Amino acid sequence: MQTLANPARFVGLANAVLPFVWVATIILFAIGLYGAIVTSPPDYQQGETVRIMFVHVPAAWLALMVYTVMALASAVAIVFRHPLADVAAKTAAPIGATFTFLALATGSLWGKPMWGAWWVWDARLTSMFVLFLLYIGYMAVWQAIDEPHRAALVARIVALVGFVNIPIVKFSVTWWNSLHQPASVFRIDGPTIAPSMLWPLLVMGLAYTLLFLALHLVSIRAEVTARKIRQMRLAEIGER
Amino acid sequence: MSLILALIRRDLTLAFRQGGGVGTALGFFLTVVVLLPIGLGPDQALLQRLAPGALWIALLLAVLLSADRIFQQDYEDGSLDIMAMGPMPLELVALAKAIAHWLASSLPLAVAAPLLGFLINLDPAAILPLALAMGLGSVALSLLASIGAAVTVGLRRGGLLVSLLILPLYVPVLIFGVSASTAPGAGPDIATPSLLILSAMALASLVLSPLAAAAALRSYLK
Amino acid sequence: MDFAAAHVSFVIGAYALSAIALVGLTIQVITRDRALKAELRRLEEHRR
Amino acid sequence: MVAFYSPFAIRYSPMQIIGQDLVCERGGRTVFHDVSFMVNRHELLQLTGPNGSGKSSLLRMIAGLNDPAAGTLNLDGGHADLTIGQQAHLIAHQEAVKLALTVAENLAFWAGFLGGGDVGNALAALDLTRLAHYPAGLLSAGQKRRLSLARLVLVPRLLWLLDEPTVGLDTASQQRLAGMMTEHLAKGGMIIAATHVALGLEPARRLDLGPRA
Repeated sequence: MQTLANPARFVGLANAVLPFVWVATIILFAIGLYGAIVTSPPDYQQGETVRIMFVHVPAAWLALMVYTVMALASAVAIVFRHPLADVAAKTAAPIGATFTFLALATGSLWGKPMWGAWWVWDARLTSMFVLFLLYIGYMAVWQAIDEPHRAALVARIVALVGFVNIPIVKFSVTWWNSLHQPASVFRIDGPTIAPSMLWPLLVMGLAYTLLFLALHLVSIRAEVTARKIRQMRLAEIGER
Repeated sequence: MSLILALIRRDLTLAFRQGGGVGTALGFFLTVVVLLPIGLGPDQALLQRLAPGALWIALLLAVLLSADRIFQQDYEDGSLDIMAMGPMPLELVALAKAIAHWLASSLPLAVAAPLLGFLINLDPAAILPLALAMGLGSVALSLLASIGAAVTVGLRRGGLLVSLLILPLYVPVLIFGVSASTAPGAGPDIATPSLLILSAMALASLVLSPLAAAAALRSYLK
Repeated sequence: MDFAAAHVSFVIGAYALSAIALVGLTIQVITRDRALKAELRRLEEHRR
Repeated sequence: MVAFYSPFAIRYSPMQIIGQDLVCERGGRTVFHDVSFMVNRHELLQLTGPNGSGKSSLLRMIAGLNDPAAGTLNLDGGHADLTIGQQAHLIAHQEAVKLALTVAENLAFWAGFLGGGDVGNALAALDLTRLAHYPAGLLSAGQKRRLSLARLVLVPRLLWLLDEPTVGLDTASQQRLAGMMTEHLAKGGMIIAATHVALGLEPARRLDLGPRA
């Protein structure tokens, strides 16, 4: 039977790991927020608004990382035909979409004091927006096809096609942005930030990642239960 | 090779005999181009600056609109099953149908677009670069549209989903398409490099789109 | 952090929005998991 | 392109299709399980079973359109480099007929696409010559069914997979179909037909997909 090959083993594993992941997430968030709000200094140029970086940058990292996880899971599903991989990709999408939305929202909140406009077609914000569309498109495929087996087959392709396009979009948007607008005034990336700002950023990044892991495990467990319920209902229809 | 031509020839006869295909796409394109000055106001200088971008967006939407015609009919009347059992792999069937769609609707639009440019005060010097860029870009547009068409072939109202899935993939084609259509002379020559990148994208989608489209079609044949 | 600095409302806004979104997502995921588990238990009792 | 020639050239070598404990799944539900069958040259296998028992799914599985969840399916003897689907015709409820093309154009396309065949002879075999230049859209259901069956004569293929072939056919056409099937079997071909109506010829084997004990 090609239903979920070994869900019980996975659910058991998830139940064992989850408490530790939740605790670690909460601790890391506490440390990260403390570092972000209290210890790190205001920026000589931007003042306090630089603190938005601690919620914007991790969200942007997660937005990309989660799509990569979805593409990897889809590739595993194609190669090893493992139905749990499809469930992993499907459940990761809404979480990734939330992180992308957060990256866009906090980016816009950061842009307003910086450039005086809520939305600036800065290269990173624009490619982040396209990534958001890719997430919505992927989730729409699952919505549009009611039968999970067929939806999984199609969703894998959509995830991989989207993944192949992320670098292309990134390249073309950056090039396009440099064409229409001189390099944007504000650039914070790479090791140029002071260490006192760097460690809270990394801690927040780790906290976001662990939060994703926890939410992802719980969502997969829920999806496994949902599939079992669906099969029991179908079996009842079959018997009648 | 002759099998691909047989399929393309049949699709072209079908498209022209039913007439609907080319007509609606052209009609849609014309409406979009006419709506622009109405919406943005008749200011000639503004329209001239927007003209290449606007024509590209109209082309892109028109191609997308006619995308679901690529596989829909063959899926519904069972021809796709027989083709999947034919001597030619499904990937080449997808490629042939995408090329047929390009010849039947994208190319005529790419040729008509620059000629309709005068409606929105397109700079005459930009007509040739625009035609060249659109000719190349329309290949990528049709091929990418074939992925969307394949992904939504079995769905009742897949039209909306096609645009949602395919528009992000159109972003690079639009960016380099528009920059390849700028008239020479103004500013540094960005037309030729963009044209090269555009043709690179067209070639890449020539190879990759049939793979994705065939995989999606197989999941619907199951 | 100096709460009287310029644009501090944007910083608070960004943190508040992030908190609402992440906590909201967590609650939604957990409640869905609990609800489905309960329904599965109900279905299993019903079948026995 | 694959060198494509009439499968009957290897007329006399032994040849059979064997299905072993096939399982078909659709939408999470098991349509059928542990189905085994064998068909030799000159043999007609008749599939029976209530609606939804998976007759069409089995035919599509043999045609290679959907792969079995479990079990094996292979053709001993045919062309090594061709799949079963490439050596078979599938005539299903959907007629694969383009309404905007004429009858002759429809067949000409399939001849070109599936690898050669004489359109005139196929039209004559199904008494469609008179309608050759009519657009398929004007045909009645029965005539469209005959146009779809004309593919069997148009491109010679070893295995015929027929899903309720007699639906919509008048008695004259049913006899003509029976004649075509008998001739195909005589020439060393194989047929798997899903039907409840007597086909006018005695099936060598039967397989019932209905609920078993």
